Amino acid sequence: MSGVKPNLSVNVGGILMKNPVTTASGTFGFGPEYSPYLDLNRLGAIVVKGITLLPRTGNPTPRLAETPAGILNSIGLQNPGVERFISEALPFLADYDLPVIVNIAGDTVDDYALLAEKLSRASGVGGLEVNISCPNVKKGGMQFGSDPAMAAEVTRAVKASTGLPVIVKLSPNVTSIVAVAEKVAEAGADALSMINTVLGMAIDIKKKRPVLGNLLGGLSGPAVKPVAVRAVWQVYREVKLPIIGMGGITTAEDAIEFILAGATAVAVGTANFVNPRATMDVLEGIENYLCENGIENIDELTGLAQKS
Amino acid sequence: MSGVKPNLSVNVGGILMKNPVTTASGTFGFGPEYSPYLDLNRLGAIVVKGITLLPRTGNPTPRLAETPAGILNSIGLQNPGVERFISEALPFLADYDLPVIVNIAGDTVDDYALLAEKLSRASGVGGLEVNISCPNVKKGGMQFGSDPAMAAEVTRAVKASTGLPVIVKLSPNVTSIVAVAEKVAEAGADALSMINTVLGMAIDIKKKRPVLGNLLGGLSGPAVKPVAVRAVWQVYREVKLPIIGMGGITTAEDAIEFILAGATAVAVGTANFVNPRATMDVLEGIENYLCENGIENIDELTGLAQKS
Amino acid sequence: MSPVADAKVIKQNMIAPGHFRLYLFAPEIAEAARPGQFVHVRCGHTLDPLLRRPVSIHAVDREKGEVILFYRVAGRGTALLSKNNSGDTISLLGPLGHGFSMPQSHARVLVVAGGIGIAPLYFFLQEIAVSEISADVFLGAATQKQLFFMNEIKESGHRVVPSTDDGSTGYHGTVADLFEEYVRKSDNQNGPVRRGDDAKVYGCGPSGMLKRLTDIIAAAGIPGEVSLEERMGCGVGACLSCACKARGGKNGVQYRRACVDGPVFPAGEVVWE
Amino acid sequence: MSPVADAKVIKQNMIAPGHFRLYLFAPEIAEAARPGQFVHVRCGHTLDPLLRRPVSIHAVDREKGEVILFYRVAGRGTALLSKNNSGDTISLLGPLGHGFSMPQSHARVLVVAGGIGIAPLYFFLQEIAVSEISADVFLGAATQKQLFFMNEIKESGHRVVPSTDDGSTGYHGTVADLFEEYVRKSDNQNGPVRRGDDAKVYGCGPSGMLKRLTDIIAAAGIPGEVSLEERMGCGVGACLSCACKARGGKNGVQYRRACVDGPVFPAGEVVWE
Ligand SMILES: Cc1cc2nc3c(=O)[nH]c(=O)nc-3n(C[C@H](O)[C@H](O)[C@H](O)COP(=O)(O)OP(=O)(O)OC[C@H]3O[C@@H](n4cnc5c(N)ncnc54)[C@H](O)[C@@H]3O)c2cc1C
Ligand SMILES: Cc1cc2nc3c(=O)[nH]c(=O)nc-3n(C[C@H](O)[C@H](O)[C@H](O)COP(=O)(O)OP(=O)(O)OC[C@H]3O[C@@H](n4cnc5c(N)ncnc54)[C@H](O)[C@@H]3O)c2cc1C
Ligand SMILES: Cc1cc2nc3c(=O)[nH]c(=O)nc-3n(C[C@H](O)[C@H](O)[C@H](O)COP(=O)(O)O)c2cc1C
Ligand SMILES: Cc1cc2nc3c(=O)[nH]c(=O)nc-3n(C[C@H](O)[C@H](O)[C@H](O)COP(=O)(O)O)c2cc1C
Ligand code: FES
Ligand code: FES
Repeated sequence: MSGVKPNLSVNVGGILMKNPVTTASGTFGFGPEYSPYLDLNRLGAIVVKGITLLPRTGNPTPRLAETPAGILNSIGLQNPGVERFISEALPFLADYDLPVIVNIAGDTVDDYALLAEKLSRASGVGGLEVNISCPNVKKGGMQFGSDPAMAAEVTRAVKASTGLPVIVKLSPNVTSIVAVAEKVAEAGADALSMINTVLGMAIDIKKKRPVLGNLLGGLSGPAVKPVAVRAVWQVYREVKLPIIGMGGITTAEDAIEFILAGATAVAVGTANFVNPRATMDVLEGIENYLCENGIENIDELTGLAQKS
Repeated sequence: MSGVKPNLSVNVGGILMKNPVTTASGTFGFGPEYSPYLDLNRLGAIVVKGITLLPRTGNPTPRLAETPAGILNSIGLQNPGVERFISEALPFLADYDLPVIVNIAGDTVDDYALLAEKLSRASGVGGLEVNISCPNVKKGGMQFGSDPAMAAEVTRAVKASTGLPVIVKLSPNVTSIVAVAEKVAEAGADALSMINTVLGMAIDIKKKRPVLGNLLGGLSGPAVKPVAVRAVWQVYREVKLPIIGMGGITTAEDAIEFILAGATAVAVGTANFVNPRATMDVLEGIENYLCENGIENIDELTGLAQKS
Repeated sequence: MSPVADAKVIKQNMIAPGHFRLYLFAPEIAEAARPGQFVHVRCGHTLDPLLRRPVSIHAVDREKGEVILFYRVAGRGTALLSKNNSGDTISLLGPLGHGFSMPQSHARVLVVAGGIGIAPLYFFLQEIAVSEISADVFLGAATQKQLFFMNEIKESGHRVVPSTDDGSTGYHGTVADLFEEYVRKSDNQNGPVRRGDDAKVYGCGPSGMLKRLTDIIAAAGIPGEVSLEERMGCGVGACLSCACKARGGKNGVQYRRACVDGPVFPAGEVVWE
Repeated sequence: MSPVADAKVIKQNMIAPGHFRLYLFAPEIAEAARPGQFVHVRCGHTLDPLLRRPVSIHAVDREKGEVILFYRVAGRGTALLSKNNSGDTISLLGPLGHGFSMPQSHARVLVVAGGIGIAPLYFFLQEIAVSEISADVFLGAATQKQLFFMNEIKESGHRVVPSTDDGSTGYHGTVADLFEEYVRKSDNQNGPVRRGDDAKVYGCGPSGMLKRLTDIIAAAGIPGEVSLEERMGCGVGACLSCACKARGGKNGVQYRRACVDGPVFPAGEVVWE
């Protein structure tokens, strides 16, 4: 068995990935930033920074605080807007052979629809990840994600505006992530990704004020891994859509936890900051694990811990 | 100024504490466990392990998993039941001069009322902490805590059955902790405590099954601190009840973050396991901070970061 | 007041790959320690890993105020622990737990240790040697190189019967198999261990081995004590995470806390899963 | 491919309380490094603290493949870093960022360093000395003992004018005050720095000092470059956490990334808060 190379390819709602490892939106820029550190072609897919209709300058600084085994961020969707994204950032990725998944965020349902439409017309987009769960923007963002009906409405609007596979990204800041997932699935999502950051805060006791310029921020990194694994586990049981699992993945062992819980693919986020080659380490570790366990097909691993 | 000893005493909904430092339920046993390591009389109050009407054996093992800067537990309210608690555990604490706060948990609203009644008749109980937020029991527990109306009902029932100060302990596993806090306040709670553990999970990739015998568990420790500080900050803005803040406090600096966010008192939980004298270190550090900052009265610190 | 000791590392020796003997200066713990007790060790200085790790007291030098640990690198905590050098400071809680009972002077003492299980039993053997009790020690390991302290144990007056899983030294098989054969032979040939003898077994090792050992001595009617390894949080009885099933209580089975009610339990009381 | 180097510690010297010079073997980084660039350093080996810390390249020895850092213990990360000894391994990312521009050979070079700000400027001074450019170095510190490397800098052909906050050596006051006086005098007395001179200022230090420096040179009409300290996440331009305000863009002010667009910016471009 150990001689046979396992089959790592996965299908995430119509997005064909040569392996299950991708990047978490907002932690990997648009590709060029990490291309000196790894061959992007080895990724299963790339998920780029969240894009809005118009350019955004983002939130006031400081935008980052370190917390125990995690970070809080309040970047606030700083991005060049969809037009400049298409003209300036997408061409770089055209040279690579991997699905480009564009994370989109809007203030209104129409924004999402318009973004989906524009990106569907651009060449080189392999799928959309609908960010209804960003805790760092005033309008839209998490509001959509914390109300199952609103989440469904955004999903329907995006689906109606694009032929691309649509992944909906869920927030952990809800009483029942399963309830949101179910509605989003009914509304036609092709896949789910989870989790976005956990709403948090830090206070500077010297200055006696919040550390972040935006007061609240989103918690990510190893600290949130147990919350994320739980979310994947709960949703996998109830909703029959492929899941991209993320939240604190720094090693292959972490990624395998998510897959055993029910994830079809995994995304590496905050860990890129610590180790620019984290995606590659995760990929190689998953491959070794499959070999050692005599598993020929990565799909066999998805949700296996649910069956014990 | 530095010569003057600051006034550390606080009033938490009628519970008079000589200082703001107490223990988080379930992490400090019933008192004797840590009494070799510190003088319990130096605590502002002691909050004991959750008590139910009947004895409980708790959840299957393993009940504990370490996670990055945190732990997952699924103890499941193992306790001797209220009768034996009163006859066997309370007398030990009678020798000490500090408010004993009893954490109570029930399967039904009536359970809570009955527990409150029984404990009000016992001597040596200084207050009740109503646990509507335990993620580790099937019935009751978090269910009460995630529905504002149910939470209010439990609160009313307890208030009707006791003359003791009633603290309601809130769960972070909700879309809006403020919504729950508001209803609980309307229902007559004297104080709030937050946060209980964050619902989480870990998977053993060797055994390919969840680590905990009970599958899901509650995340606590430094990892959750940003979530807890955020909860205190949000609730302090909207609800005019004193708050006992907890979640990841290991040092005085951590405790001060909670107080600046809006906590009147703080509880040390998981950190006791790491450092049995953590409560004392927190207490001494708070006192030093007040001296260094020329603050005479700890109350002046509560919510100060909201005013900047 | 029980101490939370900031113990200075005197020295740390790697005695085989991944196996370390750590010498700590902690006079109060050395003074109070009894065989089978443990210390709860802070392996690093940051919030990750967060919890302490329980490690048996392997030996003490009360004159020098030394506590000696013997451990195997099993994961992140013990890996960090192994990086400590002389002069570094390690926080210890202890001595904790309920240890081995001391045998009567006329008793027939049988010690069964599997792998790293020799760690606390070494201390036990040292202490009974002071009372001039000598034991038969059944020492099992994966391979010859991991049969630790054979000579030291012999020198303190005990007999050692080794076994290795790979047969590189002594009996070829597990230490439970070895011990079973020994007990069976004793029975058949009217040998040294018999029902009614004042014999007592002291065991420590992997839980599979301890379960077998418990069955063997139950069948032979010999009393014994075993030291369990449970995942621990607080180490002082507060968190209820180290619950292990034991006979007793209303339903015949109850949870007991390995950290304070154990880690050493009468073999007959343990309910194996 | 840019390296993520696992650099061996050659040695680490405490050169004053809380101040360390760390010598690392990282030949590729040493080869590529330019003054003002930094390395992103993993201070520990666990998940806490999680993020890397940016530290300027303080000097290189390209022949030996050495990268030298000079840092002050400011918190948990740098405290852990200071525990590393020769033989230990530290993960480095770099060289990162946009450094100082090299002055023209005929330029009048004025270097203004406050406190630990000398770290990258030392490298700059080394490199320009190779091109036989000598600078006037205004070196400020809290007290005499923290006026680091004065002699080394002089030996490489530069002039050093020291200032201390407590007046224990040199000018009594901040280095910004010292520099302001110097510039004013130059103006008044037709001295060495004048508008139209090919003078250029290179500054690094606390942000309050850099803001003053920017004002002073703006008023005097001298161009300059300053190195900013922003909290950093990735260090490679991906996370947008190191945003700092700079002139430009549609609204006249835009966020730029300290890690890739900086840390060194033309002084006139920085928008101070
Ligand atoms: C009372 C007692 C005494 C002990 N004495 C010794 C001793 O003298 N020498 C020695 O080498 N070891 C001893 N152990 C075991 C030791 O505590 C574990 O090896 C150690 O906690 C592992 O920590 P780690 O961070 O290195 O590994 P981790 O990364 O935490 O875990 C490595 C593996 O060990 C398992 N594990 C973790 N903690 C425990 C635990 N408390 N009990 C059982 N399994 C665990 C994990 O599930 C995992 O499979 C003792 C344990 C107990 C309960
Ligand atoms: C490009 C660059 C180059 C630098 N070069 C050097 C150098 O050569 N020598 C040196 O001693 N220091 C240098 N620094 C500063 C150094 O990065 C910080 O001192 C270090 O990150 C503090 O980490 P810590 O864990 O020790 O402290 P922490 O506990 O993280 O923080 C201690 C204090 O420093 C503040 N802080 C944390 N990170 C930063 C940051 N990135 N920028 C500014 N303030 C911060 C915190 O808010 C806190 O007040 C540089 C910073 C940058 C951005
Ligand atoms: C700096 C930063 C920026 C982020 N930006 C976005 C974003 O633009 N859109 C989005 O959907 N998620 C964003 N996220 C969330 C991540 O994609 C991911 O869901 C989260 O960080 C959890 O994964 P991790 O713990 O591996 O980082 C961001 C996270 C970080 C840390
Ligand atoms: C082992 C353990 C047992 C707990 N038992 C209870 C309990 O019985 N009742 C309760 O309200 N909270 C219980 N909690 C939650 C704590 O009281 C506290 O709310 C939580 O752990 C967050 O604080 P910390 O991060 O400081 O531990 C328990 C927590 C732990 C770790
Ligand atoms: S480890 Fe906490 S009760 Fe035993
Ligand atoms: S530190 Fe991430 S963009 Fe600069």
